[in-house]
Amino acid sequence: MEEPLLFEIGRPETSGVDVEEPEPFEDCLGGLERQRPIGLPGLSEPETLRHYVRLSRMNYSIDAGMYPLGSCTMKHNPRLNEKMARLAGFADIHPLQPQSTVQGALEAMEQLTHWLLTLTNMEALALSPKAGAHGEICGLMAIKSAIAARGETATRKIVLVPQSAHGTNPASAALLGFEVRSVPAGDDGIVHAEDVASAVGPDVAAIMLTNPNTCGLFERDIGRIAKLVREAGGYFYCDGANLNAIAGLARPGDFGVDAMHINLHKTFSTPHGGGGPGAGPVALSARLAPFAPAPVLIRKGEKLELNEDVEYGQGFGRIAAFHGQMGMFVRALAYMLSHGGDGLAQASRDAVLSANYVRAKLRGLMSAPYGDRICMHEVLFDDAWLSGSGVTTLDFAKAMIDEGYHPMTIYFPLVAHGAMLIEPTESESKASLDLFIATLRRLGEKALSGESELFHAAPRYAPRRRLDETLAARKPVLRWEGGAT
Amino acid sequence: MEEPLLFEIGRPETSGVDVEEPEPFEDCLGGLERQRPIGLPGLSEPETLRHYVRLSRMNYSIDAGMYPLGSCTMKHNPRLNEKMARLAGFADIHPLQPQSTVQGALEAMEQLTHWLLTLTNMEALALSPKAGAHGEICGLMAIKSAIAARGETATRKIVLVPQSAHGTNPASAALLGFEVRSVPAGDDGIVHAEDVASAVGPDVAAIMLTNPNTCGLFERDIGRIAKLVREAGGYFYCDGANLNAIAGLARPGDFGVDAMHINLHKTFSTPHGGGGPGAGPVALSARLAPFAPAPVLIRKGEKLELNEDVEYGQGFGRIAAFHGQMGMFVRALAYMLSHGGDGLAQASRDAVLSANYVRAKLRGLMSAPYGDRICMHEVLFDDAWLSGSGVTTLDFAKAMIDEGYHPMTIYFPLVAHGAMLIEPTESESKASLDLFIATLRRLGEKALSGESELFHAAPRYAPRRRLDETLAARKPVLRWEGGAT
Amino acid sequence: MRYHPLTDSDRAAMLAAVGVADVDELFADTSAAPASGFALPPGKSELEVERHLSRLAARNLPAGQVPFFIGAGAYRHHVPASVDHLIQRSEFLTSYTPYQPEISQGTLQYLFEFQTQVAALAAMEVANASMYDGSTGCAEAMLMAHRITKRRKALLSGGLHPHYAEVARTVARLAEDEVVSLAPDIVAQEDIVSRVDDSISCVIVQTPDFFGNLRDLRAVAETCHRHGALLVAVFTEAVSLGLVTPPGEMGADIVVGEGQSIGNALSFGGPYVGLFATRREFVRQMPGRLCGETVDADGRRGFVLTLSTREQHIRRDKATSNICTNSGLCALAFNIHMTLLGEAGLRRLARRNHANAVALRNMLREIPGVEPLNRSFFNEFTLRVKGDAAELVERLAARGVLAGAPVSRLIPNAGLDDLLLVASTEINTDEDRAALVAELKGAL
Amino acid sequence: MRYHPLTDSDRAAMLAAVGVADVDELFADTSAAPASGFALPPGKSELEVERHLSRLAARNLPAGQVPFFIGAGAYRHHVPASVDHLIQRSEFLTSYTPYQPEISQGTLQYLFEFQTQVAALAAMEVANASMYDGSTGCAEAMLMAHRITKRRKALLSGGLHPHYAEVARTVARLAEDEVVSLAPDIVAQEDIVSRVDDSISCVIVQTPDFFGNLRDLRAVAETCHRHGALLVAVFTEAVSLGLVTPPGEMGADIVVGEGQSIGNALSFGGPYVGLFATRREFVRQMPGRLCGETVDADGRRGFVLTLSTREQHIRRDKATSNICTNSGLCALAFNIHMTLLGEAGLRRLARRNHANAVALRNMLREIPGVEPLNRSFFNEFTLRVKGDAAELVERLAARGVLAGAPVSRLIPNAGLDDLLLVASTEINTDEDRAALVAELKGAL
Repeated sequence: MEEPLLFEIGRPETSGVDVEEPEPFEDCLGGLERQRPIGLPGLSEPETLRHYVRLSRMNYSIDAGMYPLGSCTMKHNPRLNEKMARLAGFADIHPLQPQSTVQGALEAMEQLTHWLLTLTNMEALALSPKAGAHGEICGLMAIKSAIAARGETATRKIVLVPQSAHGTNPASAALLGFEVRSVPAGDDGIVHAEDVASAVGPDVAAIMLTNPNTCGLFERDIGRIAKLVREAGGYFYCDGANLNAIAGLARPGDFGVDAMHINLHKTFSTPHGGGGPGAGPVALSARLAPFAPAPVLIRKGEKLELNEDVEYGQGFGRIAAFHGQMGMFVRALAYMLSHGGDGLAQASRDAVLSANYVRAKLRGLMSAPYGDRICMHEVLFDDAWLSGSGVTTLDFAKAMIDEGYHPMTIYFPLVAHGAMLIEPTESESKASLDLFIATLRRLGEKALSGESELFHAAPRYAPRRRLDETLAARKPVLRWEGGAT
Repeated sequence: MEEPLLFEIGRPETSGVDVEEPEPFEDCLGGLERQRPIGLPGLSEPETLRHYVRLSRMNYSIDAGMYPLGSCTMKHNPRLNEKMARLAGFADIHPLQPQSTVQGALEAMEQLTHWLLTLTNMEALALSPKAGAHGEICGLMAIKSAIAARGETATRKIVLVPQSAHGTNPASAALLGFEVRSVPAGDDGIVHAEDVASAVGPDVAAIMLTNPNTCGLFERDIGRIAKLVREAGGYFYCDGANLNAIAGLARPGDFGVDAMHINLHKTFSTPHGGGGPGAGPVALSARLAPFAPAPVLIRKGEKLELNEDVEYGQGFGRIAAFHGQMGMFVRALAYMLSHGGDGLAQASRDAVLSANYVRAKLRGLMSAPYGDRICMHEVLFDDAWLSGSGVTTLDFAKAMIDEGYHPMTIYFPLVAHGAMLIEPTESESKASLDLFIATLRRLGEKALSGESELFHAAPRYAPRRRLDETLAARKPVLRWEGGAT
Repeated sequence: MRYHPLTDSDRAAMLAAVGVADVDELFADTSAAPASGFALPPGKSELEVERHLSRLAARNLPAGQVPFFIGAGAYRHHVPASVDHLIQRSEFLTSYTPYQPEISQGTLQYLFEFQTQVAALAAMEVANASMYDGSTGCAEAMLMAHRITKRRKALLSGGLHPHYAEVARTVARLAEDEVVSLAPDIVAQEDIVSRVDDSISCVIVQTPDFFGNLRDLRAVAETCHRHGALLVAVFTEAVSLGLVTPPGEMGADIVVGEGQSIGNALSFGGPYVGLFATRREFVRQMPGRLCGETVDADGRRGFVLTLSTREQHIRRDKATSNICTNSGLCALAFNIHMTLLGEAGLRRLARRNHANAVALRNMLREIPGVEPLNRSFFNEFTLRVKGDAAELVERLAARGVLAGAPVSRLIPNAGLDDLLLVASTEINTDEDRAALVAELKGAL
Repeated sequence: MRYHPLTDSDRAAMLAAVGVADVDELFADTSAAPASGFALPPGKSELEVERHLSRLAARNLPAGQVPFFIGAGAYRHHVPASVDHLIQRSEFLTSYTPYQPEISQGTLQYLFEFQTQVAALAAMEVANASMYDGSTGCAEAMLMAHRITKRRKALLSGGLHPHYAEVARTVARLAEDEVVSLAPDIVAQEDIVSRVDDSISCVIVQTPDFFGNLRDLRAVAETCHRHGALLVAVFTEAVSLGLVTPPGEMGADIVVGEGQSIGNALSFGGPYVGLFATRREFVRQMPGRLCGETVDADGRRGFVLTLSTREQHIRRDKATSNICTNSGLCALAFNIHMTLLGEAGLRRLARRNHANAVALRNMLREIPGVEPLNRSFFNEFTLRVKGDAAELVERLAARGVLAGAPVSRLIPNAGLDDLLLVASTEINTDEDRAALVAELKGAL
């Protein structure tokens, strides 16, 4: 499968858009007219369609196959959501229209807020974060603002982060000038209250925990940990990446969470889109609610008002232009309305059941770092079972491609050696799970029976064979340079 | 690439649609309630998406590659047309709503009519035919009605059809009880007035000609032929399948045509959709206009009226429920508005230029039944050049699949031995044409250099290898029978 | 022009390769009138076309904007968003008829699934890959019966959709065949049985019929078979088959119907999709495309168009019909929507339709001046109203309710001006019903 | 539930395989509150969800329904239908971040094309694979300048979009960096040059600026470079780059902007797509994803995400930023629309925008009580109006015209209540302009 770059097939004079050339007129450019060629070849419409349709066919997608990516949660993306987000009343309104002309949009935001706060049992929702990592920053900013309000900016500098955390957690903390202090997990894969107790103190601003954690285990001590941190004057940031395991069944607010971002795509099915756009609204506890960023949605009787003033109350300011990812809000709301409370609970149950089913069926073949214990929505294996086979986790992953699967998440979390993290989600049928399990068993047996060559050569049936990532990084070619290659 | 039948993966209790079960109520079925299982397994929505996305990936399409199907005209299908046809004001109106509530729809029909009559220089348009072949029937019905009105039903029984005609022509004539009399073509591939002169007579109801004809040649004698037939009291039916070669440049009405169906997908880009739906409105001359079928669109000042009475005027009745393929009309109208008169002419010119370019570039390799002469929108080759190579037209076509192309039309028209009919359309770029030409030359040289095995084994890189059509016809399996294969 | 990839320099290079100086030389044979002879406007940008057509669309009243109760052969159901998404996949939308099966298995497999679904719905042995619509399918069924029985006289029930009857009559008249049409049969009381004799090729009966009545076809089937005639059973509302006894269980020989109501929009009457099923013994007399199972050179299951020796491109004037188009994309929409529904969903949907219609009938019969006539129905029934039904419908439209189809629009000049057909599907809410009742009271 | 494939019998079989009697046993660790604790409504059918959300949507006034002149950082352009069609292809819509490049070449190649297009537009050497939006990209550019210069004080022009300035200030305050903001600069008269010294990490200037003025950045670039500071150039209207001198030709070190106006809908403010370009020498300090060219094991060209050692999943707390999402699908929409436009189309589109804005300005300046302030502009300019601009806009909205953005909505309490930003793109017709003029006259 080959498709040239558009720069190799386009012509500067070709356009797939008809725009009428204006009549001559006196310009108002103040002498700042662009003079040199831009370097943007165009394609006619039929060529454009073909170019992108052909490119698309080089992609794997949920719609075409299972995507067992642990912690990334690739679930079904209903097309109803796409249709709703495209209603002119949502897609064709400007963020700065008079608020009297967008009351329905504000009401949709209010309803989304109601659902998310009910599911989390928390106090306030910051709508503007553009993605999960942006939500983390937002939550930590609220925490930092609360600490500043208490006059403890200079003394509370530490953020506790477990070793199994996603890299965004320490990165976000560092960005705000916090120091990261690592907290170990026990042999059972979870953080123990005792270890937190010995790490916590008056210098601790917050703890960042993911729950269920990235090993697919529920942090059983979460209530005690929250208490420890709060009693020490710190805040509890919960990474909501794995909310999809417990949505409708357990409420983070009940565990003492102060701030949690919610990746709408993981729990509420907004499409991943090859890497975005995301949306990461942040739920805040009563302790942090006053520090929510601008804008703030306020109901005044029949009327909804978006207060955009960065000086409003104790709000910590603005973290993005306008009011958040409206298009994603509509999709997530459509998903929640479709499920209802019970449906969301059922989705969580099915996700967890499916992960445990995969775990039970792969038992005896693959090795697990924390033994054979009940998992939540994802199941973690390591590469101990492959030792001596000459097959690495990467090799195994690439061989899955030749079987028609996207690999599971590999080498994450870092706490498991050669990690393989499988999340089937609630969107797979039992037949699909059984085929996946059978395929993994068959591949696994091949790996153990010495057929390592097959794995080293994989993938062979993909649009590309293994790509040289070292070359790409050593001599970065980041744009088309006119025929160079 | 494998995808099970839905019957192999579905379950009778599964549904991808949520419908609320009604409260108990007293039914009005008069005892005619369905008792036995229907046999319709269902899939959840995620399974459904995956099933059909995977099926789709086994299909070739214009969007993914060139489709050089002579006489089938696979051209670019603009997405604007799809969007317009889906406007609620067109897609969500009922054919029997009060006419006062659908004036915009009637106006769209009126505009379509105006464009088609201007392009053909004819008198009236019958909108209801559902496809080209249906339009043929409609046109012949108008002719038969006109003959009946003259009291010549019993004596005018013959329809003249050239040997190169598409099979629908004789089939349509036969359906209405006409006898088909074949007219030969000359060595130059076209029908000569002299041959028509010797076939025409008082027993002839009509001649059916395709122009440009299915050999890709313009019937030069068309004016004289029309005159001969008309003077003998017959009618001239012109198959509009190839209108796309001359739209905007020449008007069939000027050649003396009495009736012509217009395949909207061939000239006006409505999508082929894997075999329909089509639309085949019929343009009628002043001689036939009074016999147009119901319904008839009538403007009364500001108001448009659809007269649905089958007894209206001399109209010959009704040929389909309701008023025609509205969804296709909107698409075709969007295409015409986008092009304008000049744009349509340019499309015709580009289509003809592209076909002649392919012809010129394949000259010397492939043989042409009527010599190397200028063609219209498609170019006809035969298999004389392959004789002795052990490669048939079918083999050659299948080998094109392995090169990433849909084959050209093969074994049609029947007048050329092992015919290969190539129609590039105006939608291909020069680079695309050049690649196609180079591929055909390379394949052709392989065929001539004795690599016949490659051709016999083709296709090898398609979702299936050659399929056993004889088996399918000998023991027809036309539905899933529960695990039988 | 945004759709044309060739640039002027491309064109010049190509003309040179062809060996002509000007593109007009290629058109020498046509003696073409100059393009300036066409009084047509210049091309428009996409934005302008959108504006133009949106203005036209805005002059229509979409069904979804008002309480809506029109049926009479086309039904408004809710179609899941995924159906329209999937049929717009490039690989479905822009592919050709699957004559090259190796690269058309997507289309062929869905046609095979469609055939199986249609046959199951109708409770028949085989179905084809779809017809243009129900009305043309009905006429083709008549012609097929002529071929099988070698007789040329069809008997049409007075409960057949008037358009279907008109199409059959038109085709028969011009093909010089004969048709006997029974009078409009409002409450399914006609005596068909006594009209059947050995000259009849087929009887064509609809259930639910045009007036909404459900019909037990067993007696007429038995009579037909005794006289060597075929029973052609017609339906215009495919959803009904989720709840009512299918024609195949009542002895029908050919079952033909409109498939629009599953997967397809109203679209002012088209494109729709005709469903066509019959007994296996008649398959070689069946019109339209057929998809069949076979194996490829490696022995893998695959699908092909088959029995094409019936078709015009092989048989020419000896073909079973002149049809060379099916309603592929509409058939796909039907196939996908039916797959989403599944047996359980279809049955629930059908019950919901019937429940809504019964609830509506019960409300309407309380209104003075309105008399429901049906003893049985699925989701549509006939009312006798005070005054002219067509005028009533116009008045109600002005009040923002699309109340139904006046029978006189389809059967004019027959003294049926006081009859109104009212349909109710799952789309109707309590508010819709209340609005119809209120406005009807006000308008009568 | 229509999205759940598991049936109850599937669930039972799976529980048995897992070895637990009830699914609740799997949740033992959570001590979960029972589901009944959630006061949330039951699920809705697709039809019901459509009705619910359509009702909300109907309470908004879509831009396309009225004469529309709002910009101020988000612009309404016509997006070809094929753009939205293509981004909805399953393979683009439902694919993951391309960490497995062998089966993600579609995404990777379009990102590479996108990077090339953005770099060309900005006239810079390299661009990344997109940011969340322009405003967050702007803050990231400031942080990047801090890393490069090892200074922590940014100087913001008074012509920078107020939201962008607020985001930068918020980030800086909480990261304990410093920001100096110049006063609102309505007609581009501020003296930036004299404010630059050796403590400044970067100067952030927008052109066309928030008030619509075009700015020549050469002097400020030269000054920045003399003091070891970087020039960050911002734009919020990408279409302008088809007509005006690009920042890269005026000495900018980082160019960041909003890409919404090419390919993307207004969507009430999001999702949008941030464009981010810089010099090659700074690439390892650049935030966000990067796609690079390489070869596969067979030597064929292919693309991968590269330089990820900058990123959080490798570097954790040493990462260049915490970003792990780009705006993939919006970047694709930008990429496709830009491909359709091509150089010729983009230039024509930009000229058309400028022509429409000039025509509008010329009409507006004839109205008493309205004073256009700009000496230069692209498709947006500032008016001084009689009275309060926000109230005027409300009055005009009530008259069916969305007339622009009042400056006070973005810069409150600054005595700028009489300023109105008016934008005009290719969507505006003569009728739109006439309506604005007429209603403005009436409302003043």
